[in-house]
Amino acid sequence: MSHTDINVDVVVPNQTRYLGLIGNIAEQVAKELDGYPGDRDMLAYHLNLALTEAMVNAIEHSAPGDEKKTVRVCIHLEDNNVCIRVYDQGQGFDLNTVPAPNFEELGERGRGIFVIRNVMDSVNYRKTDSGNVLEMRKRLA
Amino acid sequence: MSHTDINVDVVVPNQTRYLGLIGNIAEQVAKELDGYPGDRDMLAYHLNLALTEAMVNAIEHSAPGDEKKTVRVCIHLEDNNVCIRVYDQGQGFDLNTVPAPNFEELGERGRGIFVIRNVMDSVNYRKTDSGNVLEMRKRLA
Amino acid sequence: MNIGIDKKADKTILTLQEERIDAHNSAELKDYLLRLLENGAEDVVVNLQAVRFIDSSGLGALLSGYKNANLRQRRLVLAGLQPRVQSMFELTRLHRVFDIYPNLQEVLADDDRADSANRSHSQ
Amino acid sequence: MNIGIDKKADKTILTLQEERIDAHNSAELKDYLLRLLENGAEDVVVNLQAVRFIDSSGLGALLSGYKNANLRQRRLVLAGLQPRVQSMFELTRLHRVFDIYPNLQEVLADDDRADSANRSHSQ
Ligand SMILES: Nc1ncnc2c1ncn2[C@@H]1O[C@H](COP(=O)(O)OP(=O)(O)O)[C@@H](O)[C@H]1O
Ligand SMILES: Nc1ncnc2c1ncn2[C@@H]1O[C@H](COP(=O)(O)OP(=O)(O)O)[C@@H](O)[C@H]1O
Repeated sequence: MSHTDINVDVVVPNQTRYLGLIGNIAEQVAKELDGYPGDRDMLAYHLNLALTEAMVNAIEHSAPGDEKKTVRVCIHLEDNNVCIRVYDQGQGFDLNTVPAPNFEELGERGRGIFVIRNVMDSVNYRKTDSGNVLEMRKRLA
Repeated sequence: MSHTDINVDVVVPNQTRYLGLIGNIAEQVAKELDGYPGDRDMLAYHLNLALTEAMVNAIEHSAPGDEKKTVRVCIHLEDNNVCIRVYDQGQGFDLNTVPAPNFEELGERGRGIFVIRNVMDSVNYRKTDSGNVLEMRKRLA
Repeated sequence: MNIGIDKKADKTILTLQEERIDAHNSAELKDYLLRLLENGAEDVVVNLQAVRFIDSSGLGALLSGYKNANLRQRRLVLAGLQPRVQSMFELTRLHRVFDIYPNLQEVLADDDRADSANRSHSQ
Repeated sequence: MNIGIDKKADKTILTLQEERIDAHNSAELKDYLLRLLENGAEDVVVNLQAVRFIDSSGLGALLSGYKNANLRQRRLVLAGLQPRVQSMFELTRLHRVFDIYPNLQEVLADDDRADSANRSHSQ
């Protein structure tokens, strides 16, 4: 285990009112990156943003209206790497077929995955035993 | 599962530098208690405090100096109840034999458990498969 | 959602008093903007000074207001974006779509300039 | 640990510029206070205005400074406690031990009163 090695695992009801809690926890974790060479405030925002976008999708595509459903989010921080996982219990989708937004059309939606891809270094989506998971990684050094 | 049901599980290296992170996460969770009738700011402080005191003990009594060791903390919030668990990998101790502080003597230590008992409703300590655990509960309504 | 509303000159100034605009409150923001425009508001300035965080659904709500204002031959402009919020507009190229002012003073000053330009034109 | 140091009248005023005083920085605070008193500081005022959180080890560090000051016939007093911090002193009964002032002004005003009392005494 390296010097910084933080694991945060959060389960909340699948309601948008918990987006702020999850985002704030991500920002608190980002604050621990003493040695981060870049703009730490911007990094905190990017983790908050990626988590928020992913969690909104998980809520939308899991079981809308079912209050018993939960969303699970994990943040794993190591010295040079942060990995965020957001689980959903929905039908799943093919991440690779999501088109980039058309910048000429002023659609109100369809920017979430684009934003995530831009603020994180790698994104993948797969089925696991505990549901589908969107896994987002960012190198920190 | 009730309306509010939040589970936060955090693992950090057993170093005091992570006390602030854990305390801040507890305060973020306390903020979610929309319906809490009492002073929410004071509740947030009390959860922060109980966690900090318990985590300091877990760090001190686990394996001082061993950077590979971790501390695990869980916060479970339901509508009317919050339960905080702090795990340690040490020798354990008998919570019931810890004396109340002597208010006439100005000792520099020995107030941690007293503080925890005062800000939480119940405290117990026991062995589990994943180490010893100090479990602290507070009713919220 | 906490929104302050104020009239200055021929403008309705909305001050969003929320740290976060995200999928939890963006639908409410969108509805608020549409109702305001429906009820015949003049040009709208959305003051984002208090907003520390915006997600893609927040952008969508503002875009919906922007498009609706345009349909009605009115303007919807933004002011007071914090750097992190500004970066979201740049990332999604929406800084090319919206008129974005550093702060409220600049919106109103710009107006004065436009006015005096109009006056000198009509002379 | 971030500590501002200032001299006012015959006092050394320490301003703790940390949101948290806990087991991560309390040993440093304790050492700082002891060194200050060793090096012949006058009366010490610890300004806690910026401190939002204190744990039992933080209380222990202040208590250590208090006892050391007493040994040297000096005073160590506290000022500017936020309500949550104040509540920790009350819970542990340490508000009966420390002299606690609402703010720095009061510490210095108290001093003036004591001075003029001394003067009228000596007349
Ligand atoms: N967790 C998910 N489960 C199922 N489908 C998803 C999930 N996340 C994203 N998608 C799909 O990807 C599309 C693009 O998502 P996104 O870029 O976030 O934009 P938006 O959600 O605004 O449409 C969604 O419309 C949806 O079809
Ligand atoms: N997790 C723990 N493992 C072993 N012993 C503990 C633990 N927590 C507390 N103790 C014991 O309880 C005593 C009282 O703890 P506390 O009230 O926090 O005061 P302090 O830690 O300042 O001595 C400690 O001195 C220690 O002997």
